[in-house]
Amino acid sequence: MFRKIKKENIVKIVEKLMKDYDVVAPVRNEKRFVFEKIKNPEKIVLDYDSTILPPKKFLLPSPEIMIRFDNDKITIPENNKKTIFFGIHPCDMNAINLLDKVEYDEYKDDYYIKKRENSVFVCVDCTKANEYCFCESMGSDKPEGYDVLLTDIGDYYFVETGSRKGEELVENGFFENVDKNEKIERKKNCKRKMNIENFDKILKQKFDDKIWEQLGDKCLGCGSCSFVCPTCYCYSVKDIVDLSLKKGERRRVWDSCLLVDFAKVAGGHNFREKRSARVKQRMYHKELYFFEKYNYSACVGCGRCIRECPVGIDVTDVISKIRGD
Amino acid sequence: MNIDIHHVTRVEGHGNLVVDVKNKKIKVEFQINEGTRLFEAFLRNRRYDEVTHLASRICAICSMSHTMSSLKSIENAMGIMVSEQTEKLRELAILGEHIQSHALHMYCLSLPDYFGFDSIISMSNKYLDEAKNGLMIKKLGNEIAETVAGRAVHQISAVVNGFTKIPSKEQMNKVLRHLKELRPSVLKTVELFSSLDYPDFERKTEYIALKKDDEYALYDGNIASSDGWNADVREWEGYATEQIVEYSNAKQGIRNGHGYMTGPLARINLNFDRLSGSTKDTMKEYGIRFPSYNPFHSNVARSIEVLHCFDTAINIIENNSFKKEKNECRIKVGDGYGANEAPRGTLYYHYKIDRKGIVTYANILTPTAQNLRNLEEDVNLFLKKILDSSKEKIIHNLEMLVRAYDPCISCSVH
Amino acid sequence: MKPGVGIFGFTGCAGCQLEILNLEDILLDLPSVVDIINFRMAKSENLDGPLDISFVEGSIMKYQVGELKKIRKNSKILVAIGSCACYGGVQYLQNFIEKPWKIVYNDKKMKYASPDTKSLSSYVKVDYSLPGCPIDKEEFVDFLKSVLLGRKPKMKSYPICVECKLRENDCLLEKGTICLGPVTVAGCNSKCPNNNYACEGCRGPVEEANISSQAELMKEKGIDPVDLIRRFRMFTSGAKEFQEAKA
Amino acid sequence: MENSYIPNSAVINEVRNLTYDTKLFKLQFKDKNIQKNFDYKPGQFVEIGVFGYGEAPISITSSPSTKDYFELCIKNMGNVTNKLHQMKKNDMVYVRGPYGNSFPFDEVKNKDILFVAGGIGLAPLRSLINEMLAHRNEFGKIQALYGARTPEDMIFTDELEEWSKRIKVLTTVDKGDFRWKGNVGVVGTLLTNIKAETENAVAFVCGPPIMIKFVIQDIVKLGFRDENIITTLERKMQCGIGKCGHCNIGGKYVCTDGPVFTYKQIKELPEALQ
Ligand SMILES: Cc1cc2nc3c(=O)[nH]c(=O)nc-3n(C[C@H](O)[C@H](O)[C@H](O)COP(=O)(O)OP(=O)(O)OC[C@H]3O[C@@H](n4cnc5c(N)ncnc54)[C@H](O)[C@@H]3O)c2cc1C
Ligand code: SF4
Ligand code: SF4
Ligand code: SF4
Repeated sequence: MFRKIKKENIVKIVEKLMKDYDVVAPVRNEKRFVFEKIKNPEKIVLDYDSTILPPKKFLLPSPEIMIRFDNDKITIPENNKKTIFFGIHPCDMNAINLLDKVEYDEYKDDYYIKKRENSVFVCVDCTKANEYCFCESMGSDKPEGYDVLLTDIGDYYFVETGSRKGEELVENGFFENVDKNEKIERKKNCKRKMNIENFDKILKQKFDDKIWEQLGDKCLGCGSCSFVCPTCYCYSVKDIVDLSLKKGERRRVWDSCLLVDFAKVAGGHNFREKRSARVKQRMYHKELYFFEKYNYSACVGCGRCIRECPVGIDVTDVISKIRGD
Repeated sequence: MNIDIHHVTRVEGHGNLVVDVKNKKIKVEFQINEGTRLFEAFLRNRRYDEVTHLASRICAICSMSHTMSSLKSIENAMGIMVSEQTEKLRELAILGEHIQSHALHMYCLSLPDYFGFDSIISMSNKYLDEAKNGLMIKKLGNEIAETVAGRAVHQISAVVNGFTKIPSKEQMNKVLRHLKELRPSVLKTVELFSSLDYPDFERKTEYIALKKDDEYALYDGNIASSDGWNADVREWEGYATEQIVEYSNAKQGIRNGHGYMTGPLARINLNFDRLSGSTKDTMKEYGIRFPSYNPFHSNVARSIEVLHCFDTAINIIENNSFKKEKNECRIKVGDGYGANEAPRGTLYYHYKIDRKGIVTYANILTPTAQNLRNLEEDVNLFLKKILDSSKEKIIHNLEMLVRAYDPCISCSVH
Repeated sequence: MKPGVGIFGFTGCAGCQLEILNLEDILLDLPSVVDIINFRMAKSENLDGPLDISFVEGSIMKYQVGELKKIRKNSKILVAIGSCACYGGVQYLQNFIEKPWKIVYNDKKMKYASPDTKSLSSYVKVDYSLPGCPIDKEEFVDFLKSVLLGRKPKMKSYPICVECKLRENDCLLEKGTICLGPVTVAGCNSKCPNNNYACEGCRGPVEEANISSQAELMKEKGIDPVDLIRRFRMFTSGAKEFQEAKA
Repeated sequence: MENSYIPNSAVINEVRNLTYDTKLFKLQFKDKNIQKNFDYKPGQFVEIGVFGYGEAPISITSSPSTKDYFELCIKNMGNVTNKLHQMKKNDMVYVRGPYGNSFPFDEVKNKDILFVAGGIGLAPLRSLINEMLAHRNEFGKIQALYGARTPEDMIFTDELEEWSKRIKVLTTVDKGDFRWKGNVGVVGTLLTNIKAETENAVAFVCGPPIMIKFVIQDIVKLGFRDENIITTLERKMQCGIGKCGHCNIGGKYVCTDGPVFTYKQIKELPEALQ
């Protein structure tokens, strides 16, 4: 279904949606952007470059309560609130599609799936690629799996629906009909590129390359790269009790393979003792292991890890170096 | 008779009260054996924008005051005039500190004496409401400090020429709501502390506090004395000196060879007519009159100050809105002086800053150090009065007198 | 049997003890799970021991060593609380100043004088350390619960940035300030960066702190090496890693 | 939809000390139906938890033919395991599973079987050994080698005794004491004491990472083919169901794709034998 909506009507439509949904959308935060549960729709900024944390902060929140326990009684926190993700970029939408692969695998992640299925995704095509993103190289500039897609066409957003949910959403007065054949051009605007041709084979050969030692010397072990990555999903579980020691909750929090303890087991053995092995693990998991398991690279080229790494470790640069480009 | 109260409890820090009575001659030493920290030495060679966070570590309970006096002294040296908003926020922060510190003292350190318990925890078995009230007031004091300056103990966001972060409207409104909700508990506090049975003891001394024409001076003012003089903060070192005594790691403040008192009692004695109108009304209602020359009445003064702080804080929040401001500043050579009223009395800073912004000299007069000599003089006289009691009772009474000063020993040994 | 707890203070600002008293919401419930046997700052009836857990604040002057050893002897578990106890604290800075005793006390010989201050572990075995200037009270409570449960308390092994990133603060390194978040152990919920103020490393170095990489980065950003070294010398200048930091 | 993270309560029926730091727990789900339908295969594990402490992956050591209970052999290593060690008969724990793949069973019928176990690694193999012994005539020659650090560290000594009546069992310790009269040396040294047919044979190797690494090398030298060397990998796990990411090696998750792997598979996995 195709429609269009006047830009000034965005605030009104969000106001309306807020009656039935939690609306999550990008807003300005100091100099950057973040996704936030909207209280004031005026604050929404749709022509943003990228948010600090990706939408996973709502779908896989940290911390997330998994179980509440009180002596022998267990309860599972219920949250059936419907959420609209309003204004997420194609890369982030594609990242959610990738998270689906993990969370809907052999075992289902009930918490994720409940939220996922209670969500509506209104994508907005990206107009402001920053200097870090390379989604075109990863093929994730083309949005998939959205319910509604907005594309900036001047005073209007061009509206495409991708699902039944999306169609229901645009069936109201704010959306205007469009010429059936009106076509829109998507601007290609990524400045950064990454050559992924044969990268699986190349990565396999470069497992013992000296570049990993160099990166290991540089990496601060801060995990920022994985926390901001829209497809990094690793977590740790923690039991928290109150002073009675009998009552409490089991929570999960984001973890990162860059952190010292990630692969350390009881007794002290660390399966990834060296920082170089940890830097390598993240890149390999993104670019190769995920591919081996699910046939997709786990990187959507959003560029957040590059932007956020304090010491400038840059996956596109690493790949081009090991390619010998 | 020999009395050695080793490590006085329910005060902050380490001090022994040693008293020697021979032929009616009494020798009193408040031996402060807190480890020496030498702040005035290591603050040297630090940059102007580092010293404040270091200086706040002189004392946790009144870290906010150290923050403010330090900042004011730097700004004074570098010729920086802060914005009105910054002044308001700082004042609010100081109010928060007074609320917190006074509540801590009154309920956790002092009240157990009057109710016959060893701590607020044991006291709460019988006086749960009072204990809870006290803790809630204290918590709100901390909340104000945290909201305005980032953390209750050792502030974060208060920096030279402003704040790195301004509290949001929602945060401020929350504080306001809590202030209003808790005000009745403060009235109860005034009622409680004005009705306690304080030891009957008076000694008139010199009272010193900041003074301002139009308001009850806490954040700012001139230095003024009950002896009638009034001086700019810059001149303070000419009025009072610090003496090194061999038995105490804290220096003692001296004026004309005698001790003087600073702190809540001194402030109220000097400035009670500048308390907020509603506070004065409450005093009238409960028949509370100042000046008083009984050091134990410091507790009454504290309770009144808490009420005054509540009303002033409400007033500040209701009448101001706060926005982001620039807080850059230019380095300038200079001598700077800063003072404010910490919960225990006037706190004074003096820095010299060189052209690179490096501190080359630091002198800090803390309230407790200033009070120590006066405290010894009080102990001396008080002891004469109670000399006939049992030793146990004497010890207990002397401890109560020490506590009435709410000494902050780490401040005194900085 | 409830475990017996002692809370002691040596040389410091009493901020860590105060943070315990700042647990207003649960302070009065604590006696239901522990016996507070010694807490001189808050209590007038105090026993030396025996103690299951002692929390010790402050750095140690020579004349305090005996007292500290006594506490150690009386305690099953001894926990250093705060950066003074863990690293010597801010007063450790006197070691970097020439003749500090002359500056402050005009070289006068005094009864309790001892111009020398060290961490607890310089004198006794420390079982656990809760760093921070001051400690984080939530972390303290977590620690206490762990001990009560018989769970081995786990110190965090990741840096402040982890907590900071989750709060989506604008990274202060980008603004060209010296933020020690990447090399400082987490546990305060990135309080300073949350306030738009760069981490001063008050909690001390994190496991595997990559100090040379951060120093390299600061150099690239045009930070004066002297400023960087000073930053490493704030509240945990007694920590080996920070002391050895070269610009 | 079932929430995969919600455990079922199980009661401790019996706790037996196997060594100073290892105990055998006999467990039974509180809900009889769950217990009845609790089907597992040797090699699989469960996540056992105690609220307030967390969960730990533990191999099921009983053999599937035991229907009304299951057994876990647990070494005291950290928080959860320590808490479990303090628990007694009738205490309640929380269990989810079974998880993971399993040892090949039907596939290795009629073959000679060599077991090599080190330390706690005997626990998962015990399930398989007992299952094979229950179907003894369907397998060829079975031999079991077991090594522990010291005599005090040996688990299931009574069963080793029992087994030795039916199959060849050799034991060794890294470090003996004055009472120990048996072999001394790492378990790999026992391989020189046995005669093993390697053509139609399968070796099962289970133990600490370092032991696995060396024993596999020895077994390869004996002539076993890579696909006939079967082992288990150990990695940190928080979920057991392929979500938390901790046990990732290459394109695999130890929890769902393993923990059982052939050496052939392992060779394809980077840093598997770390
Ligand atoms: C597939 C598999 C089967 C196992 N079977 C057994 C067995 O039969 N008997 C036995 O005694 N031990 C077994 N282990 C090891 C056992 O899981 C750990 O000793 C245990 O998790 C330690 O938990 P803890 O809470 O006591 O230790 P802590 O150090 O407190 O660990 C905290 C958490 O980290 C994770 N963790 C720590 N160490 C390990 C580890 N080695 N493996 C996986 N996760 C870990 C767990 O989630 C654990 O709860 C097995 C491990 C795996 C992966
Ligand atoms: S690996 Fe980096 S660029 Fe790729 S999706 Fe993750 S954060 Fe974005
Ligand atoms: S963001 Fe950079 S420094 Fe931090 S863990 Fe990732 S690679 Fe290392
Ligand atoms: S601001 Fe500091 S603590 Fe936060 S991410 Fe940046 S370096 Fe780390």
